[in-house]
Amino acid sequence: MVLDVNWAVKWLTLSAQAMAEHRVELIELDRAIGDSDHGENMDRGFQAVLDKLAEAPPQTPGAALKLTAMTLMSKVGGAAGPLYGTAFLRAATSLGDSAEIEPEAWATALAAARDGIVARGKAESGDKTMVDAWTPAVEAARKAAAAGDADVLTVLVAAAEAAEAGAVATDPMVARKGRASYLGERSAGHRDPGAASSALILRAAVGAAA
Amino acid sequence: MVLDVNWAVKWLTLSAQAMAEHRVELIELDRAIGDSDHGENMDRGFQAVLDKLAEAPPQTPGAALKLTAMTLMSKVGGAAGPLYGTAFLRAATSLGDSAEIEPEAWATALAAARDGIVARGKAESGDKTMVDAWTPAVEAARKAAAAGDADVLTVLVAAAEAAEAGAVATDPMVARKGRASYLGERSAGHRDPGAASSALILRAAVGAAA
Amino acid sequence: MKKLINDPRAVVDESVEGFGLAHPHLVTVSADPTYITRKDAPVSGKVGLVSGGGSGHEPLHAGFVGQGMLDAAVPGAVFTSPTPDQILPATLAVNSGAGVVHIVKNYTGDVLNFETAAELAEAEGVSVRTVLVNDDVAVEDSLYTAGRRGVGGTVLVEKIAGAAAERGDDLEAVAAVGERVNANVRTMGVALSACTVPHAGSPSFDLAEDEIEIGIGIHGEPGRHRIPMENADGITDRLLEPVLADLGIASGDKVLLFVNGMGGTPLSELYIVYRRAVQVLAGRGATVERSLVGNYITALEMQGCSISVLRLDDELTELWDAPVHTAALRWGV
Amino acid sequence: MKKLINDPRAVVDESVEGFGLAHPHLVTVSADPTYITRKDAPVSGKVGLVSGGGSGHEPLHAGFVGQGMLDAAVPGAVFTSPTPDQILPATLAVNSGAGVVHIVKNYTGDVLNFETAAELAEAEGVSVRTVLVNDDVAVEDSLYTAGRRGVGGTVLVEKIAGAAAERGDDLEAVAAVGERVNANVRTMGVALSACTVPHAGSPSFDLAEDEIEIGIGIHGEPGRHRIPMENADGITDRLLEPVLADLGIASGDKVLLFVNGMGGTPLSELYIVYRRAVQVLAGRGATVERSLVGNYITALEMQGCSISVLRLDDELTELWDAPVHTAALRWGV
Ligand SMILES: Nc1ncnc2c1ncn2[C@@H]1O[C@H](COP(=O)(O)OP(=O)(O)O)[C@@H](O)[C@H]1O
Ligand SMILES: Nc1ncnc2c1ncn2[C@@H]1O[C@H](COP(=O)(O)OP(=O)(O)O)[C@@H](O)[C@H]1O
Ligand SMILES: [Mg+2]
Ligand SMILES: [Mg+2]
Ligand SMILES: [Mg+2]
Ligand SMILES: [Mg+2]
Repeated sequence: MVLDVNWAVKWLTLSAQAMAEHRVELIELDRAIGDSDHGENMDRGFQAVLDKLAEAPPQTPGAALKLTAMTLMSKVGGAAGPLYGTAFLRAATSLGDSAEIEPEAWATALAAARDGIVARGKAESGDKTMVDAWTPAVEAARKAAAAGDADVLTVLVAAAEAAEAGAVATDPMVARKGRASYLGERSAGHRDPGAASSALILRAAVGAAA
Repeated sequence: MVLDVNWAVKWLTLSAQAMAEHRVELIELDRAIGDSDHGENMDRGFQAVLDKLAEAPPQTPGAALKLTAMTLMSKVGGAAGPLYGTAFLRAATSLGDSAEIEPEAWATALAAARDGIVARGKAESGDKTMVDAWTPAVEAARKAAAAGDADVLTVLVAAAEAAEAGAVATDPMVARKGRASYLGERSAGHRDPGAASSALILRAAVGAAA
Repeated sequence: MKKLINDPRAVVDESVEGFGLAHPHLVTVSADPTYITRKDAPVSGKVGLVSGGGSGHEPLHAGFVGQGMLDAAVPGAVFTSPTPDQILPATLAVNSGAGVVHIVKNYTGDVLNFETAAELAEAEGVSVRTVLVNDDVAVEDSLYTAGRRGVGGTVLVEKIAGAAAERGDDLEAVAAVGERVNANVRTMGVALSACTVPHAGSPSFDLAEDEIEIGIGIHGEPGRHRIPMENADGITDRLLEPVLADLGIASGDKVLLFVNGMGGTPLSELYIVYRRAVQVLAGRGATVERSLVGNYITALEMQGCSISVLRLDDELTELWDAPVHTAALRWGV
Repeated sequence: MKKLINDPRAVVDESVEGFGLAHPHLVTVSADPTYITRKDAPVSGKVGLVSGGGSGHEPLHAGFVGQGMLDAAVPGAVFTSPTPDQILPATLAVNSGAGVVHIVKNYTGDVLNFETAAELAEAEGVSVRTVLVNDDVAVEDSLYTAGRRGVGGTVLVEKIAGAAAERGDDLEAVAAVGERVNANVRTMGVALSACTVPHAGSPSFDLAEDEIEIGIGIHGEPGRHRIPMENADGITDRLLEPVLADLGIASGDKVLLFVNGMGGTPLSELYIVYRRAVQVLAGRGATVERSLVGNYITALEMQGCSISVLRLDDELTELWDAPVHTAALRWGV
């Protein structure tokens, strides 16, 4: 398995599928501690990504992610739009125009994405945001990639699993960034919607390679 | 038993009690085919009547009814205010300043009240309004009063019973006057609130004499 | 029932008091009996305009007191027409000698109470003319009922007759303009939910999650019939059709289109209805020359709307455009 | 969910289209990307004012486009901030060369999207200043959160900064006035019921028949805490206290009092709240010099209200009084 443009397109396609399938679930998570739009926004954004991919098929993984970044920025809105937009843009920049992504490069791209989110949103770990899914994912990916014989699927799986665990770990947190922070203590006991959608996207990356 | 001013004051006091007790019921009847205010309006109006009676105790039954008429006109509002106001005013005029009301005079006063309602509201029998309580009451009172040895309680009871039957008889009617008429056929199957309050008032007249 | 009120029986008094406090340069509030007059009433030489009715329809009528519209508003209890002992002093207070026009929505209670007040005013030497508003096409067979109700058209009658009075028309002329507006306006409403009268405490009717009431008035009464929920375009078509038919709107007609919220419907939805209504009118060859969109004659927090169409001519248009300065409607000043 | 809509995903587009049809002399509506500009934009020599945010708060912001207030409004999806590809063209469209002020409610999404748009506009040679509105005292510990939200005060910032721009203030001056309004206004809100986002289909939170949410924002999010239902005076006191404390309102202060409906509360109830708020302010020796009562920044059909107090000085009062001609706020013209 190599992470080439076909993989990238499949990843984005599966991400779009995941957003459509989990649309209501993400809306419900956001309903509890936000404003009920996260699932709707992500679904709208990723459907637009599919349209763009069909219109102008990209030639490299980096180009696919850049196109995704621009589309999410212009179609998602809210907090998630610019944050995911920046994440995909930084990842795209990190990948450059290479045709295939090596395990190390993938871990580096994830880190760039996470750094982009932090740069824009200023959230720290434990603030109950998507950062709490991305940071463990970055760490897990780095660790997996650093293992001598790492194959790329192992790295993808490690990131996805860590993101999922990170999302679950937001449940008891009291939000300090984003809309949930207005709730203070009442935000505890609910999963952060952005962390949940992040985990879905990183899981889709595994599906595309399987 | 004579129908003097004490009776009249007691009648009005019991009427006020009946309006307070049946306030919610009358609101509910009006909620079904009107605008949910009949019980509230009648209760407010008759409480004001009690205040007025206490302020300036009347000397004759006619004076008591006139004071009631003026108070209802200025406190009830809606359709019921002017209609009841006119009814009490016409009854008062019919009674003049006599100190006691004979059976015939009572029947005549009821007829005057009913005619006043019809003059103002232009409703006919069967239009599903308070007229459907008053007209049978007038007829029953006349008939009872015409019987040679009629005592006044019999006349009061006859009127009250006929009004009650008349109110019940509005249930299947399709309204052609008042707010319920806007509902057309949908007004059938509900009792007219004004007929119901009329029956309560005429029943209170019995209670005051008992 | 959850409402921002203190005592259900104090709702009108406290609300009117707050209204007076919020608009001290515009109105004077008289308490006991309750009525609201234009600050500068009586305006010398001008015909006075008085309207009123049950409360719960805010901003109607108090919100329309001021230059170019009403001289006085007389609020009754919630959904209960006011009494002559309120209407009479309001009438006297705004009479400058040029007489007073009563604008009365056609409900038995309003008609009877205003009738008595007019009689009493006449007895005190004030000439009163009454304009009866009955624009609601939802009432069928109106010959055999209390007649058509006064609903959305009331706002338009008050604005346009108000402008006629402000420009100096005499008593008969002001009444005639009011009647002309009434003759040229029709309205039909829909409820998506009921409303709760404060003293009643429970909703005015029960409606399933997938039902709506077509042909409602402004008192939380049920409408003519209940139908399954439809989309905004479908509902708009359903409301507009009888309005246009009854008015006989034809190609080339110029109209004012008034989409009124019943109180609990977001403004954004009213504009969706407005959009469709413009399309339908355009399809008939009629031109929408003026518009009004918002909550102007409401039924407490009811969800739903009404659509009014007023056939315009040059004079009505000019009077509509004339300056108005009230709490709820203001332009040109 | 019952709403006067066609397709939940078409709500904003159709509503904005209807808005444009209803106010053709006032605004131009651009579709795809969606934004609304003042008919005569760009106004030569004038600083442009752009605001925007998620939809569902109508009349905010489109209802405030026009002379003396906003030059452009940029509506996002319901409760979702708009994107840079809407904000940028709106910014360019109203730039006459004097620069553009972005009025941004302090929500992460709004801040980020306007930030990007401002950067892109600067890259195209347009000077942009941003006024961040964060008047919501319900957000405690705001240093450790996304900060205070922009709520009711937004309307006042838009009006007053709009008047400053209209009288010819330069870019820095207009931004400074906007910031001064923001520094002097505080708001707190209550919800009696939740609202239903069209695409979500169920209420934004569940509230028992005897509970209310104190300290809500304008996005149907739950508030800081839930308390048993109280009467209007009690709720007013509860909202006003932190507002006055945070502003440090003292005897002799002159204020503008703004009682805003969240969309589903009858106007009559807002006046009951207003009445109490005036009493409380009077008790502190403050004078209410100006008032605004109505549904101006809403959360769809939510029941409830917010109370804003703005400390006035002569200049702010003068700018508040300056003519304004928009769909939702109009005077002096
Ligand atoms: N400052 C921030 N840093 C990182 N992520 C954030 C930040 N603020 C919000 N988010 C993420 O965005 C998600 C909400 O996205 P969405 O609901 O689409 O936007 P909005 O909050 O504007 O409605 C949150 O669940 C959280 O994960
Ligand atoms: N034209 C009429 N003639 C006789 N009675 C009428 C007429 N119109 C209404 N009513 C009576 O008035 C009652 C309603 O009174 P109420 O609810 O107090 O006034 P409103 O209808 O103005 O809310 C009806 O139930 C009916 O009995
Ligand atoms: Mg959200
Ligand atoms: Mg009634
Ligand atoms: Mg009534
Ligand atoms: Mg949002």
